[in-house]
Amino acid sequence: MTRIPLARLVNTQTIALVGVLLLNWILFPGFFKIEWQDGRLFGSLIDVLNRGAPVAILAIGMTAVIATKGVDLSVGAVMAMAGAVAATLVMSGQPGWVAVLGALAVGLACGLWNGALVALLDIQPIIATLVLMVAGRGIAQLITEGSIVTFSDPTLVFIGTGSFLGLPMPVVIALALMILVTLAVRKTAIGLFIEAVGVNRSAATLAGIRSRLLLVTVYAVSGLCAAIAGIIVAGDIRGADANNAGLWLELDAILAAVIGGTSLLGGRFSIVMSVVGALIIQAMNTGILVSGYPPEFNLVVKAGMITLILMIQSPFAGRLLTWFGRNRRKGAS
Amino acid sequence: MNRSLRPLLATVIIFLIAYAAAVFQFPGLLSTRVLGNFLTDNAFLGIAAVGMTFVIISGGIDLSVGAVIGFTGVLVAVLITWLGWHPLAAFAAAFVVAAAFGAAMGLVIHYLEVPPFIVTLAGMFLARGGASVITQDSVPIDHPFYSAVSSLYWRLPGGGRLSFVGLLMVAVFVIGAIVAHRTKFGSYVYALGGNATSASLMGVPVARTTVEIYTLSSVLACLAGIVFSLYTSAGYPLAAVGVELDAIGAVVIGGTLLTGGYGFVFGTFVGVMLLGLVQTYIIFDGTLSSWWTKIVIGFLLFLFIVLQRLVFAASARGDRVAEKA
Amino acid sequence: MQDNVYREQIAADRATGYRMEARQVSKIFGTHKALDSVDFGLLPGEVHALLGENGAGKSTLIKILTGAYQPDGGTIFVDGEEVHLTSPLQAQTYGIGTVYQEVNLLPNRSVAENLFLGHQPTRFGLVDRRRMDREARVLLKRYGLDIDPSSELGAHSVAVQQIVAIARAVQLSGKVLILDEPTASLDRDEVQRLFEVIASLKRDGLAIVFITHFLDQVFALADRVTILRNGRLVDTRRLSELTRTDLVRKMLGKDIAFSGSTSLEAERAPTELLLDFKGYGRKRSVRPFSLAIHKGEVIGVAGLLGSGRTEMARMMFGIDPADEGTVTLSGKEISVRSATDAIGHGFGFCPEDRKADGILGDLSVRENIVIALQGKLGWFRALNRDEQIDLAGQFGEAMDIRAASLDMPVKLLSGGNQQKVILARWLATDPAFLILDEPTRGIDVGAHAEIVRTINRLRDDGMALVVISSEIDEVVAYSSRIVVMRDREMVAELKGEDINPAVIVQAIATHGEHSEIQAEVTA
Amino acid sequence: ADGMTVGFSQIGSESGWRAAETSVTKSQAESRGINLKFADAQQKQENQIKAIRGFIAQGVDAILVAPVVATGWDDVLNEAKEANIPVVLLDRGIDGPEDLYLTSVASDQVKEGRVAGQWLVDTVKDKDCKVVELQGTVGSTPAINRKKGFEEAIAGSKNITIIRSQTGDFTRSKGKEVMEGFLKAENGGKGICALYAHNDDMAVGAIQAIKDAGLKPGTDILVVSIDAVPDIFTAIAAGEANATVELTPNMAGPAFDALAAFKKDGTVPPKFIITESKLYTAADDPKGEYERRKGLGY
Ligand SMILES: Nc1ncnc2c1ncn2[C@@H]1O[C@H](COP(=O)(O)OP(=O)(O)OP(=O)(O)O)[C@@H](O)[C@H]1O
Ligand SMILES: Nc1ncnc2c1ncn2[C@@H]1O[C@H](COP(=O)(O)OP(=O)(O)OP(=O)(O)O)[C@@H](O)[C@H]1O
Ligand SMILES: [Mg+2]
Ligand SMILES: [Mg+2]
Repeated sequence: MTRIPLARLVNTQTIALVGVLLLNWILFPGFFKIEWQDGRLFGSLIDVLNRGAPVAILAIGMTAVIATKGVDLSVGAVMAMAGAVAATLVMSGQPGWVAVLGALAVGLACGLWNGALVALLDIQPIIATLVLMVAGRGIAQLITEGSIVTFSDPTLVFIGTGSFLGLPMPVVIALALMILVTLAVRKTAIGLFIEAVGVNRSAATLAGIRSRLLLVTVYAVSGLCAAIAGIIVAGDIRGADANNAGLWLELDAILAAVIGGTSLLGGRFSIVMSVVGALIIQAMNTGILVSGYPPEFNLVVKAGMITLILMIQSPFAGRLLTWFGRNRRKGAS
Repeated sequence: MNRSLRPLLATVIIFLIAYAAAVFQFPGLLSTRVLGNFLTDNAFLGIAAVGMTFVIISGGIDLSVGAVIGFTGVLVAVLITWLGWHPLAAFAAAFVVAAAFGAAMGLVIHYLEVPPFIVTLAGMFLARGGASVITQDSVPIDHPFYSAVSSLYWRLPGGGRLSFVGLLMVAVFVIGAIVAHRTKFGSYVYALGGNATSASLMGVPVARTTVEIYTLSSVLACLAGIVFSLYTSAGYPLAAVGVELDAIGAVVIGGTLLTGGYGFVFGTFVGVMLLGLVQTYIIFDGTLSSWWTKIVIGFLLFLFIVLQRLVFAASARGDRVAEKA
Repeated sequence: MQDNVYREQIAADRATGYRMEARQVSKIFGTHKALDSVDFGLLPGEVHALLGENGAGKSTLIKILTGAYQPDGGTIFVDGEEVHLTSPLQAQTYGIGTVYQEVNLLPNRSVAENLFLGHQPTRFGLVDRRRMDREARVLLKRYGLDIDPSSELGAHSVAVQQIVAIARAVQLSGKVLILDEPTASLDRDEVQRLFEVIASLKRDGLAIVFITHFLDQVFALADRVTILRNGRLVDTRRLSELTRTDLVRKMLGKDIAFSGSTSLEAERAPTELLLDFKGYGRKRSVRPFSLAIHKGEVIGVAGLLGSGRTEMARMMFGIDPADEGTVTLSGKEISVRSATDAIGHGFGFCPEDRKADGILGDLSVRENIVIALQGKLGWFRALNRDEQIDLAGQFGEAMDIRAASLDMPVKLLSGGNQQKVILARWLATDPAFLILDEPTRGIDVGAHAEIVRTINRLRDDGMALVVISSEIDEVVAYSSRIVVMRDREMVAELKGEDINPAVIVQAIATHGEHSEIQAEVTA
Repeated sequence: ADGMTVGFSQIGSESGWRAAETSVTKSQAESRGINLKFADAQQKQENQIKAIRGFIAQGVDAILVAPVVATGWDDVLNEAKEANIPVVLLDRGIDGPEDLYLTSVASDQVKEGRVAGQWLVDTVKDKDCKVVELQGTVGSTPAINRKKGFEEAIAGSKNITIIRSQTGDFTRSKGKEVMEGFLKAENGGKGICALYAHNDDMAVGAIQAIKDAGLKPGTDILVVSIDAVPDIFTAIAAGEANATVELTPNMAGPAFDALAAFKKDGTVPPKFIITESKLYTAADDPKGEYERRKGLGY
């Protein structure tokens, strides 16, 4: 890890993040103010991290899935299911840790289901996961019967709103997960295998990679990540809102991965950059919030920002840049 | 028989079996009323799905269609109700806007090499946001032309109605099928989906075709938006949310491969009818709660794709045997 | 200097009027100069062979001549007029037809559509399918191909697809026809037929560019040759002025010894039994066969295209596992039900379709080399970066892979170098048994000799190999035994005296009624 | 009404209140021996139209619709009329000729906003008060109307101003997130005197945000919202919320009554049956209200 040069941290993603943060600062001068309050850090920047955590966690799993040339549309629904299961478990008198384990088990099961459809039945990922995207929310509503199951279990509430070393728990969890998964894929051969399967599944299989097992694992991890995000979101509002928890967040997670530079065609991926992508999206949302513009402009602003970021990242812009560079050098010589 | 026709045949057979089973349970499903409603109620979805079929055959995806439908409705309504335009003029304006919008997405996809999923997602935000910037309210359209067109239908024996918009959808499907299977543009679309590199080396004008595909999809979404506004006599920024997923579902159930290169416009028609059948069945049943509705739809989707998978696998195996014989 | 000699030659040819000419074209990929100020002229009515090692820049030159790439310098003339080609489509309008390396067609569309895409006959603005099919049938007849033009191209063998690609290019070429390794996957008869077509086009005054690594074909067909090396022009001259050795020396920049039959049968005496396939077969695929393979033995597999050689190899490697019979490894019965199983038992497999099953295009050369070993080691015993660099360096060198850097994506290497990368990948796993499916397809003379040498060396080191090849001379050169496949059945096993081209051809050709290719080609 | 078959086209299940409305409707139907055909539209008007057409095709005795949007019902309701099937609108009204439906059972959403606004006007008297507003989903009818009503009520009081207004999508988590943003943007919330949320769920989320910021909801920042779901009564009982305006989930009861009367002897009900928009504060036995509601399927 020591070998990562600082230069690698300067790229379009981090520049975009800094740009969006600066923009927020211009719109709202108090943006960078951070205070210590009630034993925790407090400020807009912390909010960006805290609110960005669920999408960042989804993006961690999603990135691995996308790197295998797949996509997981079901994560939003899995979040809802996990939250619903955790809430009903604590309401039925189970201790918090049982609820957490139960929710994680649900996420894992959903991931295995998706993985089985994709890897064993060879169904295209977008459609395979669409099934659970539709049915999953129904199952979540079935569990809660459409209402918000409110709870006050300290474990769940701590996961959603507690703090550790002054940082909100969701941020701590996202950070830990990011480091864990990054180590898991980069310190083992799994990362290489994921990229190989994403680039050319047939060739990877012939080279001895158990691509089916790998795919199932990757979807399972995505399901687990979704479950964690679901627990956080439920803990945050002390209630499982099966109707709205995670609604459309799969799109944000995919967007985060793509902004983070992972190609939807599979192959190279970076978990850290996807997390940065999630933060860019959240910084945008928070910026819109604090800017005070009427809400009907939200989507237009978001569309404009996304287009801008993707343009900067596109190979075309890269070519333009080298072309300018070359011309300038020519001019100078 | 041409082996590429098999998934299509499979879809048709699945539809017929499903329909027969549903009729067996609810004989009322066989009435001309229900059949007429199939066409009318799914007209806008069908029209949008034709555009989606082209996009998916070319190996892309268009997430913006639902938003374009909503935007078109709002634009048309505002032009007619607030500014007093004639509906036909409003339609023309909407088509121009939609075509420009689709072309812009196509240009970004081709020249900036950003994946269609993301470009059209941004397009979806833009169109949806644009509509709610224009108005947040639902704007009613009260114009003689509108009432004339939306009450244009032919009565079928048994109380059913064959509406203008229903027939319009059928016409779009027919024209779409001809364009896909019998024109150069159509062959370019399949070529792009088959292998974009090969296509470009074979002389397919990739840039132009990509732009045309997304323009076509947006224009058809716009037509769907007009139909939707005829259907509801109003424009509403939140109209047709998530229709893109229904359209994708219909296209895939209709036997078109999301990886591109294979597919049938007619298959999409069957896919739309199948989705319509599922919904109608659920309505006739009338006991499913909100959540069971979702679960059942998801389960049926699963059933269809697995069935299709099996048919595909069987037909692939059958081919190899046939060649050996 | 020799340099001046060919400059004069070029000047003389230029005076007679080029059909198409490239002057001082350069192409830079990143920092790598794939083409460096190359001149290339094409006379009407000539067959011009473009030669060079893998990675010399031949395909790149072709892509510039046909508008698929834009040059970084230099100009292109058609009939003496400067042109700016921005796309293959535009090149087509100048009457330039091209078959690119690696069939670039649409497997998802019909044969007829592949022939006519962009130029379909129309009626009332709509594509006239019937006429298109009719014309396609007539066109394909010329190449002795009688297939249903409305059938999907992907359903046909690579050879048929290659012929369709050629037919398409010929039909589009009013002035210039460019063929980049068109014969790599054709059998003898088909090559013969192609040559006849080329000869007749030549008589019509077409300028034809022909790229191949088969020197025999060059001498059979070409009028002039242009030789590239490392992106630079080495020479352009009439073929009659060159001997075979001259040609090879100019291509490689050094002499090579052809490795003919190096070792004698006596030296190939079987040693220890390694693998014993008994009644091994798969329903709807390969009929059961029995084959014993010893250490230090190369089994050559001969057969027509589509005879089931690849299927046999895939079955042995467990990709399409056998459903009858047994296999024992050093006396112990093993089960090979997946590639992972096979690799676990020390098998290796270089697939025939390099692009689809071989390379991991976007990954680096280094990762492509270590992937199989890493696959064998499993998820958790990861090779760290240094180990990867060591391995890649070691095996890259052993295979003489020419890459600007081991960190560049393997898809940017030339075809021959990609093939070497895959070989290196398997050698890195230190296999006991290696299956090579068409290992020399599309490989230059130098590398070809190297691969043959490598095969011999591996055999001498005690490895057991099964090598599938359509080049009979090559099979003879290294095989200890040869099995002949026909119609998905092992029909002969040749050894000793029988290992000579005449006997093999005889064994292959003995009437195989159901052979797909034969059925297609005749009539 | 015995043995009557009634089709009910519900919008979907986007909130706890909606779930309660569905379950109350079902239990009301059951208690009257009505055979209820339920169709969930997943928030889509086109699905509602399909459902109504489906009901017509089945020949039901009456149709209940909770319209997702006010416009676009003329054609399909005309079809119902031609088929002689009475239609009752639930919960929201429509733009269109009044003869298309038998009656409409709904609350007055503008009035709900007005009641909430009036409560604030009465509470703060002539003290300066800066209000932040959590809007419902952009473009939805209740969001538009509740905003309008509230603005009407405070229009006369120059001392009350809305300083920030953003959408919280009617959800608890967005309500919390947006409130966090408001608090940061308004100097840690010190400048904010009251919060007006278009529904209780957003208010419940916002209350947590206020607590996290170290302020006391209900005291430092007044909280007023609409719907009267059980959880807001818990908050009111704890002094963390101040007032809520009831939107009853029992729209079906009056509707079934009207239908029964109409079927029996053709009694034509009034065109608009407006449910009460009752204000609840800490004075109205919040604990008891909570108990009364918690079994209703919220
Ligand atoms: N798109 C590309 N980007 C970077 N490098 C490239 C690209 N295409 C080709 N090259 C490099 O340019 C050189 C010339 O490649 P080219 O394909 O022209 O070789 P070739 O002579 O056709 O070889 P072969 O006989 O193996 O087909 C090679 O070193 C190759 O790695
Ligand atoms: N994916 C496939 N679908 C249908 N038929 C196939 C497929 N792959 C191979 N075949 C057919 O199986 C037969 C055997 O093919 P195989 O590739 O094993 O032959 P081969 O001797 O290796 O020939 P080649 O040199 O062309 O690879 C051929 O007739 C071929 O057309
Ligand atoms: Mg080449
Ligand atoms: Mg083969």
